[in-house]
Amino acid sequence: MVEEKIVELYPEQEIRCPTHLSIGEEATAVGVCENLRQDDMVFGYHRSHAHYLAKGGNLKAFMAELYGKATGCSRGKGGSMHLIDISVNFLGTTPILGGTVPLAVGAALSSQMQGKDNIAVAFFGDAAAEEGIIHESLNFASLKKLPVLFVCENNLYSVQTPLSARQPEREIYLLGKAHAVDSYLADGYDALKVYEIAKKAVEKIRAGNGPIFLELLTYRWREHCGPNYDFELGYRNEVEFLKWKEKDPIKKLKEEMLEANILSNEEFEGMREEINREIEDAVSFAKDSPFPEKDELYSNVYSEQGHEK
Amino acid sequence: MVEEKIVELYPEQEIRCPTHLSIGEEATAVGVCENLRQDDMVFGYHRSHAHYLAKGGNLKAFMAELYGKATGCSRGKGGSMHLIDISVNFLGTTPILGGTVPLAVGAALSSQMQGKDNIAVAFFGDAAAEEGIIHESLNFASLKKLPVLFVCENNLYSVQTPLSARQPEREIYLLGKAHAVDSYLADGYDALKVYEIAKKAVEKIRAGNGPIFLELLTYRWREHCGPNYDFELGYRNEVEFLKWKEKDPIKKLKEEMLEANILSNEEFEGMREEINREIEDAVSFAKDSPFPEKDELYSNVYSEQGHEK
Amino acid sequence: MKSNRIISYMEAVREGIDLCLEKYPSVFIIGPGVPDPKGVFGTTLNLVDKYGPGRVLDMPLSENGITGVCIGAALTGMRPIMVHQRMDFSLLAIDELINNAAKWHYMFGGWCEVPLVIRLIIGRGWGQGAQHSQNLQALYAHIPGLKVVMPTTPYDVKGLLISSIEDNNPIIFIEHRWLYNMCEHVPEAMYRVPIGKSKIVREGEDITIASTSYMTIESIKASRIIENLGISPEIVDIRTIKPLDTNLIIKSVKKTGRLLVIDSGWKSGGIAGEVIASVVEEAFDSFKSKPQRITLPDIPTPTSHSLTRHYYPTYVDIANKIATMAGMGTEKAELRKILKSKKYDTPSDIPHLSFTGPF
Amino acid sequence: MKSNRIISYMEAVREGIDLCLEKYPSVFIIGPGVPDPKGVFGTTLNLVDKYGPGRVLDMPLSENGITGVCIGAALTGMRPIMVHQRMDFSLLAIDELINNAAKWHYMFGGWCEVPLVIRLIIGRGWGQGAQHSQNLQALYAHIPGLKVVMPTTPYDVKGLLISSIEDNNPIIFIEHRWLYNMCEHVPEAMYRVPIGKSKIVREGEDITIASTSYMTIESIKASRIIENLGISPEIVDIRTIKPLDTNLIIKSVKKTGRLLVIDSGWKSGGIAGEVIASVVEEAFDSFKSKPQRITLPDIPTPTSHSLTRHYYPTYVDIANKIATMAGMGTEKAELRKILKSKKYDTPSDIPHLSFTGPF
Ligand SMILES: Cc1ncc(C[n+]2csc(CCOP(=O)(O)OP(=O)(O)O)c2C)c(N)n1
Ligand SMILES: Cc1ncc(C[n+]2csc(CCOP(=O)(O)OP(=O)(O)O)c2C)c(N)n1
Ligand SMILES: [Mg+2]
Ligand SMILES: [Mg+2]
Repeated sequence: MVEEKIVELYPEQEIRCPTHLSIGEEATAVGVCENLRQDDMVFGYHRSHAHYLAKGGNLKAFMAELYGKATGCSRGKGGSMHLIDISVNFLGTTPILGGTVPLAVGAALSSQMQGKDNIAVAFFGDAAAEEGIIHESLNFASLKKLPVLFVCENNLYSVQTPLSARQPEREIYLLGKAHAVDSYLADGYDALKVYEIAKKAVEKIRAGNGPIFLELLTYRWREHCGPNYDFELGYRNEVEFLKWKEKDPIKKLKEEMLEANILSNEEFEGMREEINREIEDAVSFAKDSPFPEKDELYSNVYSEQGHEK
Repeated sequence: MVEEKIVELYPEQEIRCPTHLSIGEEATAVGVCENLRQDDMVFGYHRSHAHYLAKGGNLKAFMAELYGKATGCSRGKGGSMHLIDISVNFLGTTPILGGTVPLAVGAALSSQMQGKDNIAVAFFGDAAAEEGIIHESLNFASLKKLPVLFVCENNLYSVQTPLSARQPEREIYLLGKAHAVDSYLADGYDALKVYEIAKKAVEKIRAGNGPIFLELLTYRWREHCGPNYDFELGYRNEVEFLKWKEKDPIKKLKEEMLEANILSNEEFEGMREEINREIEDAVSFAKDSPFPEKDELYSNVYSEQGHEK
Repeated sequence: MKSNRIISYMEAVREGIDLCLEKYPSVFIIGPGVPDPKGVFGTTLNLVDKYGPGRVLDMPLSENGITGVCIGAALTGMRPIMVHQRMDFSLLAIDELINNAAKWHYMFGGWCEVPLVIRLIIGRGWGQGAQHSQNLQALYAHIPGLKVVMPTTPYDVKGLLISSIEDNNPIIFIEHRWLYNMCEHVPEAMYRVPIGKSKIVREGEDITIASTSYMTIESIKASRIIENLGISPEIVDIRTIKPLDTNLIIKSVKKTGRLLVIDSGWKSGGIAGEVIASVVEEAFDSFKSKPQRITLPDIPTPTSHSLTRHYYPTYVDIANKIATMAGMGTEKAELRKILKSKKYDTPSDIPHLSFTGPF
Repeated sequence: MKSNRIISYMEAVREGIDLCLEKYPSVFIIGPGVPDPKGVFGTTLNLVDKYGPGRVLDMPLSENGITGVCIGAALTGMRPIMVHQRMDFSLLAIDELINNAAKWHYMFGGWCEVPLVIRLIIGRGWGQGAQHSQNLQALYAHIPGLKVVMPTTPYDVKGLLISSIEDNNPIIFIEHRWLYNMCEHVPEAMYRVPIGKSKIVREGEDITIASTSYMTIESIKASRIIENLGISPEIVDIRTIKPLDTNLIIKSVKKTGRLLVIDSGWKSGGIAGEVIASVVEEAFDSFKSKPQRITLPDIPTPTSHSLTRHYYPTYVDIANKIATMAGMGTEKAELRKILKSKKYDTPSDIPHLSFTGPF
């Protein structure tokens, strides 16, 4: 819903940064992050709005960041591709493929060295799995039995290039296995299934059994970057999309909850309204916030702090 | 024998470059290269004297290169770690771990694009297998079904660091499998066995079935770099060495050949003498050759050639 | 039959590739999205239909590995062109570029050659941020064995691209995204612009401006303003930054006595400083005033357009600097007036109002 | 209780690490061979016995990945030191260093910090060749967000290393292998040498020499010869090349009127050019003669010692250049005589005859 709002607002040309929407891919973010504690540490990639929000990232600061405002979560220096909320240990997203994966491994190393039981999670896409750094990360995490969960969100495409033009025929999760990492393939389109498999994974990792690799199958509805559909490009067809849309993870979850009487239609509508209000508030906050001043350009190149001696 | 000579000569301080000896690891080089045609293309790494010679590289030019002479295979600009003999399609060795592996894949791509049936071979060590670039190379070779043979010479160590400090417990050849590459583990200490498995691999690849990955177990006798033994360092012990030494691949091959009456003791001694003569010739050639002139420093930074238009 | 066909920078790049694919069976092009329906901002559009997927290749996201593959292919008879949609991504491949491509010819005593073109596109605008807009030309220009070209005009980009593809050395070929929509007359035939030669794009008397890539456009804009005040700048488009050709710049400085170097990258350790050092070493006595440079400040790119406005220097900054260097006194007030009205005439995150991306 | 203990550069590095491991539980050191019996040319020797394999770590050969691991650890409370036995290997990790480490603090608006020290050892000698002897400092010094230090003396290396470990920014810490056996008095206690400050190592009147790392040693040797001829050079050891501190150099040039910059790296786009540009921009009017530089030629390193002899400039070249710049006429003949006898007094591929490696 947050992102549907972005779709609506983007043409106003006030969100002036590359924006990769997760619409269609919500279940992986929610299913995994629902299992995490606040002190668990998450790193994302270019398509990480959903991860930020699912980990409990501040919505207002998020929206303000998209608008390039001083009140944004990265103070306007990051934009949609550089989200952070350290209060909930959402530790950052970047658009260099694979670039944050070893950082999550490093966070897990910190946890191990500091004798804590928090874990780290790295989200990344199917194309990122082609970067050598993923293997280097898996090898090290496996060697040191680090508390880190690798989550590969396989949406079948890298921009407009299908998986078949980039990888041989075999499942991606086998890459994890090759590094002696427990690895699983799951339907990433079903929030409950993701929740279940992630729950087991998180428990196992937290208990000190080393890393786990999850490949979650999912699908992106909109264009690679931006608010529109892109079927006219011809690299994928609308039939494919409609098949996935039918299985809409949110609709499915809603229906399941209604059926199981966990949620009534009224409650659902109430929730929807409340969320809508929150979104409207966040948009107003973002729009009303000031832009960073010129001075801000020069700050934060270096940290002035040092370790107390 | 060539390298034993280097052991003898190195203390003279006339071979003034880092020199990584293959003594103990000869069977992999010979077993693989015996299956190759002259137009098959080989890339090596820092420990590639054996590969160069096994592929038919010129011995005199090799020795002269170690001595930094103008008559060296790289005209004195390369040294022990940069060997080349394009007349036999031995296309180069370098000491950046993993660095030449994608080059072999690229050579295989050329072969495929040019509609030829020659194949490419990449030799590399167990530590190189930890570099992400190996995976990137495997993925691409597998995707395009390229005629390339990956040969990982697993000698259990990277400098003084054992495998167990660098990789989780699992076989290295499984990395190939994860990329849907036919992958095998074999005793790299038995020249005949290597020959057999490499023969099958080369045939399969040449027939257009895509890449193959071989992990060959072997053992380095001398120190990582230089002519000495290094048991006093304590990272490995002499008992381990002696166990491997007992299985000496050359001795073994000799005995097998004697037993099978393929070779008589006299023939063997004759060969040894002839080889010794060749080595002495090569050393004399190297020692007598001139050093490159100062002008040579400035040539070859750029190629002056261009494609004919 | 002289044609006056006008095409864009983007189309000129595409045409250069097209002609080489047609002429040389050994040429192929590879990069993420090369055969896709957007065709790398249009520069590879539909080439796959003409030459097939065997010569117009997509690739896995494995920058270092595929660079190595291209080097291996180049060593064995092919002439690959590789393209990165952002220069930033080439950092993942810098090991193969610097350790292997740049050195192979030298370290094997000249036995082999690496005819390889790496197209790098500099991103700018619309909040690309710190990792999608870097101007890293100085890194490559430091490396012996590489040649680095930065064509500014449609005519040059086609001619230099063809020269690069025909060259037997690894070439870092840098295109600035904000040049893509620029149009001018470009001949349809195959022609070459020599690598290693800078070009005078405006003759003048009072000050030498040496600039790279898109900053040459800003320099030309600045000179149009500044000439109203009776100052006549000479503009040298550097074009090849490795090996750096300082001949024209030195000749020009001997005439004008003043040098302003403008580069699209960071200040410290950047191209502009190298140009200044090289010229000062040679022509120290020709200077009437100290040489100056305009570059990005030593700061990662911020994302908010309210900050990029102050981050990227424009023709306004250039005009101001020229006025100061030419020692203008009272006229400066007048310049201020002209400039003031222009400073924020377009947003800082798009090249002009009609430009709608993609970035 | 003033101690006059003399130790080597190598031992000073080791002591700096040791003291920091002892004082800060958050510090750890990682690199190929760190806990092995050779201990990275002695600089990490036996530390594993004292602090255990949990804080003194070997690693897989995965430079980019482990750099990312260190960044992640640094973001979450640790202070990693990572070491590469050759600077060349850091090219495999430059993506994480430039795209992430250098920018993280800025691009997230200051929320996080990356206290990370990357030790890079420059190889030289004994036929290291093109891929094992690169002086790549200019690449790192171009990047905003990184700090780059190049300590020359045992005293400085210890003090700068401690400052670097205590700094909350990513530091590229560059050690030249030929400095390792140099000895001087180094206090046993923990002390700091500030990052970002150059140092005058020899006062003089006639010419300013600004040099980096090992080239400062060659400069000192040259000045000992040249002072016999009545020329008095002032030598500034630059020490920090990013952010570059030009204050002392400018002050010195205002006194001497002459500047010779000497760096261990390549010429084009190197540190020496940047220093010249920065000083000329500020102190143009102080120059009596044109500033000059001595660097490596723009050529990959050859392997044969018969070629490295001509590749690496030495104190002989420096002395010659000083004599020329100081405008010596007839005395030059005398200098030639002194120098001639020295030119090839040691092989070009070892720092001195007693040095037996490892390289
Ligand atoms: C190192 C690198 N190379 C190329 C790109 C260009 N790029 C941006 S997003 C993208 C697609 C990535 O696909 P995937 O990892 O599957 O994530 P998705 O966009 O499908 O969620 C590419 C290729 C990049 N950002 N970083
Ligand atoms: C990228 C890179 N990192 C580190 C090194 C340093 N180094 C040189 S040889 C070597 C050991 C390599 O071990 P392996 O690949 O198993 O080959 P071996 O020496 O055992 O034959 C190392 C780490 C290097 N040459 N290149
Ligand atoms: Mg995808
Ligand atoms: Mg090994």
